[in-house]
Amino acid sequence: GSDSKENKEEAKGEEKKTIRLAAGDPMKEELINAIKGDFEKKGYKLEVSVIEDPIASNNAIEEGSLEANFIQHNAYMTSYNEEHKGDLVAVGDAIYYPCMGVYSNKVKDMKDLTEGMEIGIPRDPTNRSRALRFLEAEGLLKLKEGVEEYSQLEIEENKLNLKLTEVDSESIPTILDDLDAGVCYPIAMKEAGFDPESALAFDPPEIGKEYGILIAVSEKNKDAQWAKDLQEAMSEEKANEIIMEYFGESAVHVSEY
Amino acid sequence: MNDPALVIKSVMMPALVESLYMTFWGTVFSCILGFGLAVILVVTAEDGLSPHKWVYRLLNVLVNTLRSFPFIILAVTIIPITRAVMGTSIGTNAALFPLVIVACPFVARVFEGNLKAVTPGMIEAAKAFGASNMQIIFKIMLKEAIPAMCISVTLVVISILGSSSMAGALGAGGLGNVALIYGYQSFNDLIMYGTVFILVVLVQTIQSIGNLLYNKLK
Amino acid sequence: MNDPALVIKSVMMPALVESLYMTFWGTVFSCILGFGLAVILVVTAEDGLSPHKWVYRLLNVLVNTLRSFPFIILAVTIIPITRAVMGTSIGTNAALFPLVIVACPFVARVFEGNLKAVTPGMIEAAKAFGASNMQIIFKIMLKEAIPAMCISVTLVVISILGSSSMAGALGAGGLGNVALIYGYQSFNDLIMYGTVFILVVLVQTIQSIGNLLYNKLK
Amino acid sequence: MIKIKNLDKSFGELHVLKNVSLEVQKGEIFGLIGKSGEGKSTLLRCINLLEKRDGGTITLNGQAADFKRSREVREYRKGIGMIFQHFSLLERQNVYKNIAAPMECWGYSKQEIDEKVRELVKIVGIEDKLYEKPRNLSGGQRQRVAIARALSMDPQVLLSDEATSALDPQTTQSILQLLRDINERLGITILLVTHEMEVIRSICHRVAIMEHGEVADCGKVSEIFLNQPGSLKRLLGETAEVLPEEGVNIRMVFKETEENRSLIPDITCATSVRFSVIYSRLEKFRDEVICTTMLNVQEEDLAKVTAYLDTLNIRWEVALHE
Amino acid sequence: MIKIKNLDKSFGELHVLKNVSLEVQKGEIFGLIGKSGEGKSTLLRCINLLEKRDGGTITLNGQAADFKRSREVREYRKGIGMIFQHFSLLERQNVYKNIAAPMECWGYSKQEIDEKVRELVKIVGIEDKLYEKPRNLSGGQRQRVAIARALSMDPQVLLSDEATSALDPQTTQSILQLLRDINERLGITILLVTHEMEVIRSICHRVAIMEHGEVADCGKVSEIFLNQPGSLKRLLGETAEVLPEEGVNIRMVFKETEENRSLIPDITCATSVRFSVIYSRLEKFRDEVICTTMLNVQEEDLAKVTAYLDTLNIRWEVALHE
Ligand SMILES: Nc1ncnc2c1ncn2[C@@H]1O[C@H](COP(=O)(O)OP(=O)(O)OP(=O)(O)O)[C@@H](O)[C@H]1O
Ligand SMILES: Nc1ncnc2c1ncn2[C@@H]1O[C@H](COP(=O)(O)OP(=O)(O)OP(=O)(O)O)[C@@H](O)[C@H]1O
Ligand SMILES: [Mg+2]
Ligand SMILES: [Mg+2]
Repeated sequence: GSDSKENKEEAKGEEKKTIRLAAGDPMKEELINAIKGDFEKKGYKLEVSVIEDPIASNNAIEEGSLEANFIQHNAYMTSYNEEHKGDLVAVGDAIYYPCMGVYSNKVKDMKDLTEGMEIGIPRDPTNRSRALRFLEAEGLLKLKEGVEEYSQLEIEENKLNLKLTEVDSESIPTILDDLDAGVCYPIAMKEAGFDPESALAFDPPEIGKEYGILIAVSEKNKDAQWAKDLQEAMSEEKANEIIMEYFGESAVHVSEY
Repeated sequence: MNDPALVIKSVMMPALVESLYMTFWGTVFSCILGFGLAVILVVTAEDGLSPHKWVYRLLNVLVNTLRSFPFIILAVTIIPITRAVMGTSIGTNAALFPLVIVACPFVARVFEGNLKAVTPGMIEAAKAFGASNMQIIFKIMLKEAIPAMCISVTLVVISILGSSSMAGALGAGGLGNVALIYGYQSFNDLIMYGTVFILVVLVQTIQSIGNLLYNKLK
Repeated sequence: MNDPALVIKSVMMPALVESLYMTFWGTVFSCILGFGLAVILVVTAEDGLSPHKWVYRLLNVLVNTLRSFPFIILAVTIIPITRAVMGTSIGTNAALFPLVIVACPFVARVFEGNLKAVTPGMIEAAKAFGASNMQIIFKIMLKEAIPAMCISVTLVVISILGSSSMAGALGAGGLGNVALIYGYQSFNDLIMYGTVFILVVLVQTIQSIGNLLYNKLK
Repeated sequence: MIKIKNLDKSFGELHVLKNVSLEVQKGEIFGLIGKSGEGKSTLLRCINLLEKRDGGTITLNGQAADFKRSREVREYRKGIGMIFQHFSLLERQNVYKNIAAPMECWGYSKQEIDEKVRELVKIVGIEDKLYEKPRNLSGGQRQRVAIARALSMDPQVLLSDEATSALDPQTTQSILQLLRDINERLGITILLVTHEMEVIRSICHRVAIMEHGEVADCGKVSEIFLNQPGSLKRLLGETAEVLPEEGVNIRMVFKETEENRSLIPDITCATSVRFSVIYSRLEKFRDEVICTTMLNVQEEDLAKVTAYLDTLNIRWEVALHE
Repeated sequence: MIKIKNLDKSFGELHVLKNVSLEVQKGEIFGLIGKSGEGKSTLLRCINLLEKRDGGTITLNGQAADFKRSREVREYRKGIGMIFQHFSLLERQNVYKNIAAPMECWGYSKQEIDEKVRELVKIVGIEDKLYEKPRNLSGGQRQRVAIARALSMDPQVLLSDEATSALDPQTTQSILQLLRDINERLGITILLVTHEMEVIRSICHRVAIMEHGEVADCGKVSEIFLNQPGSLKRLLGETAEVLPEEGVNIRMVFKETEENRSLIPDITCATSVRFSVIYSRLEKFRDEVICTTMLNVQEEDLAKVTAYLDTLNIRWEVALHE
């Protein structure tokens, strides 16, 4: 982003100078911090906080305690808007598209998964749904059609009678020894000291594209200059580098869909 | 997800069972262990039956340390032990272990308070007729403290029921987990408040039983 | 994230301050409210100073209901109230509100237990010299129960410190949150155990102060 | 002053007070005696409304003790000091605070309280224990704290439940002297429960004997002790008298007068009978002196002695060996 | 049996027991009297090791009470029954359980316990309160539970701290009779603290008077009461005697014998003096009878009377009006 004179004036004038942005977790926080300097050079002051709970985070935007957050993907934001009568919108495209992987300390290949094995999947609804769809794509399950968010209740067929255990997605690496396999984000594996690339499989881009993490703002700020500047800053080279460093090449779906 | 009957049958009912299971056994084990700890704390305290500075300090630190851990961190930290004891680190039984470990210092503290509240005169009387420390604890202090301990156990049961909702992180269902995941995070108010309602009824029942016992025993 | 000095300066220190802030004010407010509730419970109970069946039942149910909610659900449920009271729904101050709401029924219960343990003879003596119910509560029961309440407050402080780690989900920092998010979820053992260590020291200190006060006052 | 009419009180099945009626005059020291468990404490507790009565009326100064508002109950109790049988001290508070508690409740000034407390501890003799907690006091010291507390509000009426039971004779006397003093100086009415006859004798005007939850006898102390009703005998039981087996024992109880002051020598002079004096005592009952004498005479001398007694109008009876 | 030597005990600054030495014989009933707060309870508590002494030795049956192991302490205490001044009952347990508690601790069989409890409640007269909790008992009933509990283990030694202070005269007598019985039948040694002289007189063999944390006087009860040492006088204080202002009051204290049985008529016969008997009592001190007599004679008759008393070898003194 080129900093035009106009931008600066807007930032000083009718637009807020201080932008309060909540990240969903420390990794996202770090990402934001990486571009903070660049963004602030455009005449803003960026206040970053970490709010783990997406609903609380979204509520805060609605009530005006935050200007934006960096925590969710589009599907989630849509259901939030529906359920909480929200008016959140994405400023632009998703910033990055992390993919999920199936990891195991016991088997070396997806084909080695056998009857009755226990697979850990995230318990939070979004990630659980994604994991189920992932397993369907791998041909292990068959899910009901036309559901937005899947839970185990919508499994029509479980070919191997896999036992799907819902746990905190962050704890999967830790308890992987007690599972036959686990579905989780490579970032978790990486931070837990495993090789994120060692997945038996990554979920396909057609699923992944729905789960890009975006910057959400209130509808009225959709076209605000600061929002555009923020989106731009986040999409820059520097951010991308960090993302790649964090996830590893194969653990992120390409950034353009 | 939006079919209430199905949700009740295949989500809430098992969760209720799991909650009851974890709460029951959690209470039983943590009360036993916590009572043991409380007894040792009371006995070895400076003004106790058999003062023992170092044992007291050590236990005190242990109890405080265990109480300092956020539940999930404790649960993760002790996974190797959980695994050794329970065979696995996930599921209801595995969650029971950290639940108990977290609850028992709390139990120890409240029981300690209850036992300390026993009038010294009675303990003296028991000493005077030659009761051993064990007898003083079990036949005198325990019996005298029982009504207060009833209230404490009620407190503990409800606390464990509360923490069991965090055990969901390790694959142990329970109502709290359902309320969080199927209700709150899935934007399903029916499930959320439905589950909370069940929890309210449960807590209410536990409290009523506790009060009833207290009034019987006091 | 792996530079310990940086972590300490920019993550742990602010979190420590926030923890102390939340714990302090959380304790103050929940003790005041909880004490009020406890007093009403004790006074209106069947064998209380001025029995009042319906008030008692109502409060009892209220307390139980509040205790039934998992923290985060309660926090979200009462967001409108939080917003009205604190002006915002996120951050340390906003988290304080549900923290207090969750803690005060707990406080009420333990204080209730403490107050109930006051020997009836003393209350009678006070009645006999014409003390009003308020005086009996504040000059007699409270004074007699204070050592036990010291232990209870210690329990409460540590509980609030504990729950404040859950408040992190609402953007209120605090040590528990740091341990969880920067430690546990980021698989950073240094931060995790470092923070837990600070928590242990904190809890230890709180407990020691509590014990000291107890021994002074008893 | 205090008028109790048809008071009834049961604890479940146990009918403790049955139709008890009593009247205590203003400025009177009234004793209440009876066997253990006959309901004396319960009666006192009913009077200051700590125990709900099942029936009957209690009137203080002509005003019935039936109150609707708690303020009235408090005012009523303010005028009544109570010394509990079990002392009921505030265990966490020191002697000073214990004694000051009623005054603090009634909003006395700091200085008034301080003066009063210091005066009272001196009177009951525990001035060196002012800042001790009750648990560090001896039984008698605890009791004296309770006494001081009950007196702190200068009550019109003092209900005292065995206020001197844990005290040695000398301290008992000084406490009794104190009660007597305030009774005389301030006209305070005292209703006291005791099992020490000494206490009744030395300070009470009237006494009531409770038996099976009823007032068996009631009257002037000297008269009750003179007449020795069955209830009193049953209460006192076999006394430590040494009644000789041989001969006849004659008991005489009479008010001392000029004439009978030298009764015993007079008997000897008049009858020339050789007898032994089992006991003889002059007892002071506040205002009069009663002489109780037991003589042991030979069977054959009995008539002579009693005939002489009759001439003097002295009541006598033959005491049986038990 | 119990031998206390140079016992010392302080609470902080307060030197409560100063070099106390006492010896209680086997089978003896030993009384301990003294003003409130003089350390009587503390002495008892030192004896059964509830209070740590600062110095001195305690020997029971020739064995020093210095134990290393708690088992020994327990065995030692097993042989010592204690009735506490404040009863110290187990408040949550009923009378039955309270009395049974020591036996349960020592592993008696259910049947033994049941028999013993039922026997004891009958003896102390609270059989109708067997299943009541202490808080529903009257003061005297509570005390009797404490007595029954202390006796439940058939101790060799009974330490009794004001065991009858809350009891009416008749119940007191029956409890004292009980203590006397078990003392005679089972040879139990009793050390009892009391402030009721009646109790001392009626059952104690010997008595010690404590003053300022020291044993001021100690001896046979009859002798102490005969000699009336200063400590005793101070303890009893001014008695309720009515000493006439006119004339001279002569006090005589003597052991009753064949010769002096009819002393008073004999004086009259021998001296023809008209005097009045202020009091005269024959008191039974367990084994002997002591006669205390106070006569009021005219100044001019004094010499005659005392001369006669001297011939009989009866000790007399002139009592001063206070
Ligand atoms: N709260 C209660 N519940 C049941 N019974 C009670 C209660 N209080 C007292 N009693 C019973 O009532 C009777 C009278 O008790 P009270 O205390 O009035 O006796 P008392 O005359 O004062 O005896 P004492 O001289 O032993 O103190 C006793 O038999 C006692 O057991
Ligand atoms: N735990 C204690 N701490 C401090 N002082 C104490 C303690 N116990 C007793 N005392 C003091 O020691 C003295 C002796 O107390 P003790 O109870 O032995 O008296 P006592 O002779 O039994 O008197 P009483 O006849 O009134 O029961 C008292 O002055 C009392 O205040
Ligand atoms: Mg009584
Ligand atoms: Mg004593």
